[in-house]
Amino acid sequence: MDFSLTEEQRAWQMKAREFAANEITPISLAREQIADPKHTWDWEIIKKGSKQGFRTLAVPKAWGGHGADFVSQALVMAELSRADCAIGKAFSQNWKWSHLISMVCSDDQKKRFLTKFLEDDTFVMGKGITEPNAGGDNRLPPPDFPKSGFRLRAERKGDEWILNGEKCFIANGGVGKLFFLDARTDPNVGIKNGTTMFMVPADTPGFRFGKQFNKSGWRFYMNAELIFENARVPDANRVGEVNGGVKKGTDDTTGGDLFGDLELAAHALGVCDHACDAAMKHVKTAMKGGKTLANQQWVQLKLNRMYMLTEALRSFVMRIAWEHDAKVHTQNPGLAMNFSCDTIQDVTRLGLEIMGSSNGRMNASADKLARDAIIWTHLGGDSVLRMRYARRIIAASK
Amino acid sequence: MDFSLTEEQRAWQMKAREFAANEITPISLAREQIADPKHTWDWEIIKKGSKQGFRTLAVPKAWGGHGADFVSQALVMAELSRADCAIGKAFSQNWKWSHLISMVCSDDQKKRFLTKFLEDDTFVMGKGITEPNAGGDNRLPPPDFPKSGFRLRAERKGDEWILNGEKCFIANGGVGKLFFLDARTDPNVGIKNGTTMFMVPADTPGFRFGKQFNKSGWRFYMNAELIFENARVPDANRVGEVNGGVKKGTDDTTGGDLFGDLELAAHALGVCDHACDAAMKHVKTAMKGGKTLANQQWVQLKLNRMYMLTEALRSFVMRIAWEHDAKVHTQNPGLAMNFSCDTIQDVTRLGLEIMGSSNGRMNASADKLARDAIIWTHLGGDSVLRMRYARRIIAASK
Amino acid sequence: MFSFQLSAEQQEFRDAVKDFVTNEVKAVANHPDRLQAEDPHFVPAILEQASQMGLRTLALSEARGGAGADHLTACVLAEELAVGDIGFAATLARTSELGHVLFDEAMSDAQRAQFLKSYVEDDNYHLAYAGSDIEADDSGWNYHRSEKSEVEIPVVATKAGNDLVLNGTYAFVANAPLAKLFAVQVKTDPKATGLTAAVIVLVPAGTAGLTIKEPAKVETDADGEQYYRWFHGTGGSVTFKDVKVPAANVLAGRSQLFGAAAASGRGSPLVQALNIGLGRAAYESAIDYAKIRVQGGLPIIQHQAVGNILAEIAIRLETSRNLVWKAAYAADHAGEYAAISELPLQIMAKAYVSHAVHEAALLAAECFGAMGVMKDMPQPHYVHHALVFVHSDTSNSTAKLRVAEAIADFKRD
Amino acid sequence: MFSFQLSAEQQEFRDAVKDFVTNEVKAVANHPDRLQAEDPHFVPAILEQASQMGLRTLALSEARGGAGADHLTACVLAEELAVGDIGFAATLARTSELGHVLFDEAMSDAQRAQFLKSYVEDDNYHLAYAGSDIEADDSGWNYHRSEKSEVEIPVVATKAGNDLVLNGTYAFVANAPLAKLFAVQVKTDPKATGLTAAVIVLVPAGTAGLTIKEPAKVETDADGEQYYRWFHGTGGSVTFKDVKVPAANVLAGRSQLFGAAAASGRGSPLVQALNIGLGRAAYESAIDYAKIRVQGGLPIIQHQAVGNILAEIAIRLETSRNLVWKAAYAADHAGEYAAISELPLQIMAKAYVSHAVHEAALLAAECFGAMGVMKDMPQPHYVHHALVFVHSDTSNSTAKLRVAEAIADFKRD
Repeated sequence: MDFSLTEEQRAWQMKAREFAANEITPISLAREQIADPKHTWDWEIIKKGSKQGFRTLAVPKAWGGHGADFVSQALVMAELSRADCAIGKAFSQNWKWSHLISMVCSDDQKKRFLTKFLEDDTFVMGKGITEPNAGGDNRLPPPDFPKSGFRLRAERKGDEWILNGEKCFIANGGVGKLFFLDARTDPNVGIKNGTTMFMVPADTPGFRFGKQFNKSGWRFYMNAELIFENARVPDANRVGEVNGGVKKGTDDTTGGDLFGDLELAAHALGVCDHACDAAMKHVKTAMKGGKTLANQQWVQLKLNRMYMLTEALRSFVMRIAWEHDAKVHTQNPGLAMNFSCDTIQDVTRLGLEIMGSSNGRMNASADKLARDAIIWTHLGGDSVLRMRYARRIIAASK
Repeated sequence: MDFSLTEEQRAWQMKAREFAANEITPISLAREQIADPKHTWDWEIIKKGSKQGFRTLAVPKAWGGHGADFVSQALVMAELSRADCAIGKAFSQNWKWSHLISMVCSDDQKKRFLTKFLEDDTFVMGKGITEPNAGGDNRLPPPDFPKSGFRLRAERKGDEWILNGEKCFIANGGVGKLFFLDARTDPNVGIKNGTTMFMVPADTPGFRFGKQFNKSGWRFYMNAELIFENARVPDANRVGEVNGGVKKGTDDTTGGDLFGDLELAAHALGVCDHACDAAMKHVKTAMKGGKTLANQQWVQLKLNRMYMLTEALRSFVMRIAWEHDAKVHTQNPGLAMNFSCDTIQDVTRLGLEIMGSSNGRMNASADKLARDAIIWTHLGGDSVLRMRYARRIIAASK
Repeated sequence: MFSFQLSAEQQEFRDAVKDFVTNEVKAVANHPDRLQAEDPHFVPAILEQASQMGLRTLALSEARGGAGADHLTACVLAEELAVGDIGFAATLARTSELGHVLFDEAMSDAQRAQFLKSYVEDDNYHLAYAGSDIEADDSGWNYHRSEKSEVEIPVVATKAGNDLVLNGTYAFVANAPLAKLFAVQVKTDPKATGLTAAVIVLVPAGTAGLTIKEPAKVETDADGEQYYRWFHGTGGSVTFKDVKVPAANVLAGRSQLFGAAAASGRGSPLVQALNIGLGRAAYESAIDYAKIRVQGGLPIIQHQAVGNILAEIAIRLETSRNLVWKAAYAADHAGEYAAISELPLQIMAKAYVSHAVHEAALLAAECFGAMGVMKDMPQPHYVHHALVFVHSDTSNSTAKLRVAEAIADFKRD
Repeated sequence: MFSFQLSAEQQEFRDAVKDFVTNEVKAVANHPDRLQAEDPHFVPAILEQASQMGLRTLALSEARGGAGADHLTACVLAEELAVGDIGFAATLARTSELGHVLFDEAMSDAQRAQFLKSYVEDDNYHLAYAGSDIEADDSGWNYHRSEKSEVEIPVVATKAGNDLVLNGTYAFVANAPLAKLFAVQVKTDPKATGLTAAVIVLVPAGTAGLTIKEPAKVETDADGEQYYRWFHGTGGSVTFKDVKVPAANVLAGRSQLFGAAAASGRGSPLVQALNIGLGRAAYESAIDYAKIRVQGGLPIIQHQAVGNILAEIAIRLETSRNLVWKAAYAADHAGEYAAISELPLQIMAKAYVSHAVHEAALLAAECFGAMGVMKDMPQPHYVHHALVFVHSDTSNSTAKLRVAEAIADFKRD
């Protein structure tokens, strides 16, 4: 049992903390206040962060990346998100697909895509799974209705695959240069057995971005529809086997799903830290009833709860980061993600409560954190995800 | 960052797990069903556990004990409490005072008391602080009322101290052979500056046990009044300086208070594990609406929450155990204790919900766990304790 | 015309009960010996006094010698009684409720002629129902599916001339040790399932072959698991060994006693009214203690942390009572139910109140520190009894699913 | 006599408003452009229609040309209006509430003669109050201590012959951009503190020197922190630069407009009635969506997980409404308050309802998955507006402490 950090882990943490304070914090509120969802994104901060290594953090050293371990990744996510979780997420979203490329792609694919990815500070990636009529069914495929789930169709034609259909709510949609797409290559069976994954560059003929979604939180972070109208994807961009796209069982070896758990939990930790920082600053200066808020018992009780939950989450996050590095496979990452959802809601709400009631105004940062937090309720803690982990735990119990 | 256990830690864990399953579980419900609170205690299990080392776990190797580190201690507490937390607490209560002796007592005192403690399988210890009119005031001394707090009086007479007064709700009261007592040696100042600590063997003239409390939970674990009527304690049993008994500030170096935080959190973890085990067993066999409970969505959601909170608590407990071993001083142990209080309430309540409604009957174990859990609300999570840690965090923040 | 004011008569009756509880019941209920022993029984003297105040026959129509209280009045008074002692109040409520259903609704004139006089005149005459209140006790569990689970009736009645001969056992029947008359749900065909062949028959206490046994502290099941019996007031197993009763004791046209209203979730929320009384007992004791307990140089009620707890409890009790009163009022005006609510208020009250009062009892206990878990004090008993309410009737979770079915307009076939 | 039934007249009015909301308001409120822009304003046409239904002058006495609605009726209708749109409903509620207080209670005959006709006849005549409703806005914060914080009045009025000359700024006044008449709390002595030297003066919109400014999206304070302005409906800063009004426009004998009832926590819970309407909008949209959204081969309303959410919301709204109606009824019958409740129901409603509706809005949004955070849908707006209610008036935490003071019988000097 050892909670201390290695020098390398500590170095990444410090580097991220500095970047967050000096570069992200100053622009965070300004970006979120832009009304048009197409214009909240800022390529300058992406480029700056990319030069510091935050875009390519997870690419293995063998392929020219930083090869940071999961503990370092968790630390960096928490630090970036302590300044702005939507900006932090714009960086870490790329790590997920770096993991995927390095774990399951062919050397040819690695060469073609990782090289470009490493060279270009504006190369960001995303993955499309959700569709207008398929969200929960992708996460917890219903055994009684085997054909439900996403419908994006890929049909082979010579050396190419022809894609038709639509994905929605796709991260980095609108700015990404490469997308991973889950498509049905056998529409007669369920998604578990009839899916193939493809790498689709943004300039693929027949592929375009649709609506840019206007989110209430995470406003920096792009989210759009992806539309495929006879989009032509070379077979060389197929990932893994035909109809082998969605891994069976609980051991997701793509790095995608598992990391997604850690990712949401670590970003939530950063948000909670941010909320604690802001609340602490406020209670030490704001006066009510002739004393600082820090001297009000009810404020102390709420502050205790904010710090208590945040430290519980930090403990859980660091443990699952270690589990990833140690290749320990449990349901803990999923549970930690669910926990991060509950925690981020509570902590940001308590932040609002402590900072509220100043003459009908709300601290802009506390307001933003609460809106950012709500994203977790469907990404990290909806009932489908909770039932999924419960079922796995039930199945694994003797 | 490393969550793996050393061989020694793992060995203690396994030994405790075996003892819990083979010795504690079979007697747990039987002991708790004894109506008379004087008779729930069982010397046999204490002796058996003592021979395994569970009573003397924390005595340093230099003094002939096992010298187990805090991580091992946390593991053993969780394992014992997974079978019965009141029995587990009866063992770990002694570790607290072993820490105290080994850290602050003189060599003469160590020789006299540790030797007896190691030799005698029925030698258990406790500490008296609380009095009928002094609970919260001891924990969070009010600055405006400096003289509040416990009133037990010790006056020097030659080589002896004469103690008069009463302590109540004292753990191991009625069975303990040695008690540590906080007494006022200067009644004209507050408890921070006017307190001296004494070691008082049970056979001290003028010292007797009063009422044995009849608790709704933790029924195995003894709790009584301690009454002092001109009790004579030799000055050689004084611990530390006169009027130096309650340490100033947050760095409690006695091992008492700090360990108490870890202790409650680790025992709560065992209770939560117990509740999860019982609920899992139940949902896999009990049928409702034509299917097992495990197939009911609402049951899955509750089960997810039980496991999620339990794993969050485990992460937090193991982290603070490591912090103790690494001598890192933060408010995390206090926060973990508060968190364990909330968690144990939620998890045991969810256990009741899952196991409830079987024709007006309640699984005896689920019922016991919920009653045991309520103890935490004043020991680990009352508002005084929560405000104490909040104030320390506020004071420490820049 | 909307009004939140009880009638003068209701207020007077409530005040009288409040005085009785304060002056008579509490001293007996909170006697140290009783608290230590956790004896669920109540001394007969207090039950007799309550009977003399009209509380045992509260719901029986005035024409038949009762007080003719409607559901709302019964709920208002049940809360007051439960402030004194939950078991005592539950016993009275059970007898009163059964008194109305049996004597005003279910019995024939001949049956009434046989039993009514004793019921009205004997202050120690209590009633018990051995049977299942609701057929579809698994509704909720069968959320949005039409499968119904069927009641299993454990007592078989066979004909022998003009008599019925009863054999079998009900594992637990509320009020059984005190009851002088039992209404027993039996099946006349041993092979019948559900309510087919179910009838209800009146069996006076003392009938040969009828045995009442108070529950063991611990029951061990076939799976080796131990169980505690959870109930309020008094109760026990009722065993029929060749019990002979006249066939004339069958309640005509009844296969169950409370079925319809309870199944629809639109019946009286009497049980939750009792529960609010329990919550009030916890609340009032916490206020009293917080005013006298001094820490930090001030009575703890002056600490924000304690004030906040008391406000949290007050809000829970207030919202609970409003819901129960509304449900009771709606049950009293079943014909206009739709104008009052679209949802099953009784079942909503179960889901909300039992949760709220359990939280209230825990919060109240917290004000007492370590004292809150010691059996010297009623606090741990309040917490236990509140938990029993969470798990009586139907579980809170399945109650919510029954509400959800109503929201979705789902009708079980 | 206790009754949970609204009068036929109340029910009819409610049904008419419900139809109006369904047929007219919702299409405008949930228009995609409006949702994306998060524009808090509402198109005048709908306000005019509402006025023609009598909703703008709802609380004004019948004798003076209004509908003479009592607090309960106002709450019932405010809920229905808020189902359509919260800002729209808040605007109407504010004007109606002020209409009653100003024209029925505060004005002299001469003042009424000057302003009443326009108020009653002009469908676009709205009212605003620039002032502090409650003097002791820090009660709760000063739990169990007698120190009062004093209102700071930012506008000074100096005498000039028969006129008053007003100077100063109110940073935010609800309804200001729409108001044709302002009631303004001013102090006649620049050095006065609290309510000493406070008077209320009527200022018609358009008076020279009066400037209304809509709030900036972001305000930056001296400490460099940024703030968002949180409100429902419309509002803005009101600046007086040498504004001259006749001294005859002073409301005789008034230093504040709502003081007493609000300070005691026993006034009308109108704000929370609006909030329940917001919760209903979220709830009804979630039910509609859950019936059509298919996952796992079934409409999601048939999943226990979703059914449970809907039941949780239904219970919160039910308990909230009961509390608000009771508080409104008690405010309507202030003379008999003690028989209805010992506690400040308005402040309890604030503490309970704002929390319950916020939870309800979050739960409802959860049913929509990712759609629940997209501004294509009203869900994120519901969540935001619910949060505004949590933090409007007084904070929930201090509200609870005010309840606790009532529980402890603490009286502030």
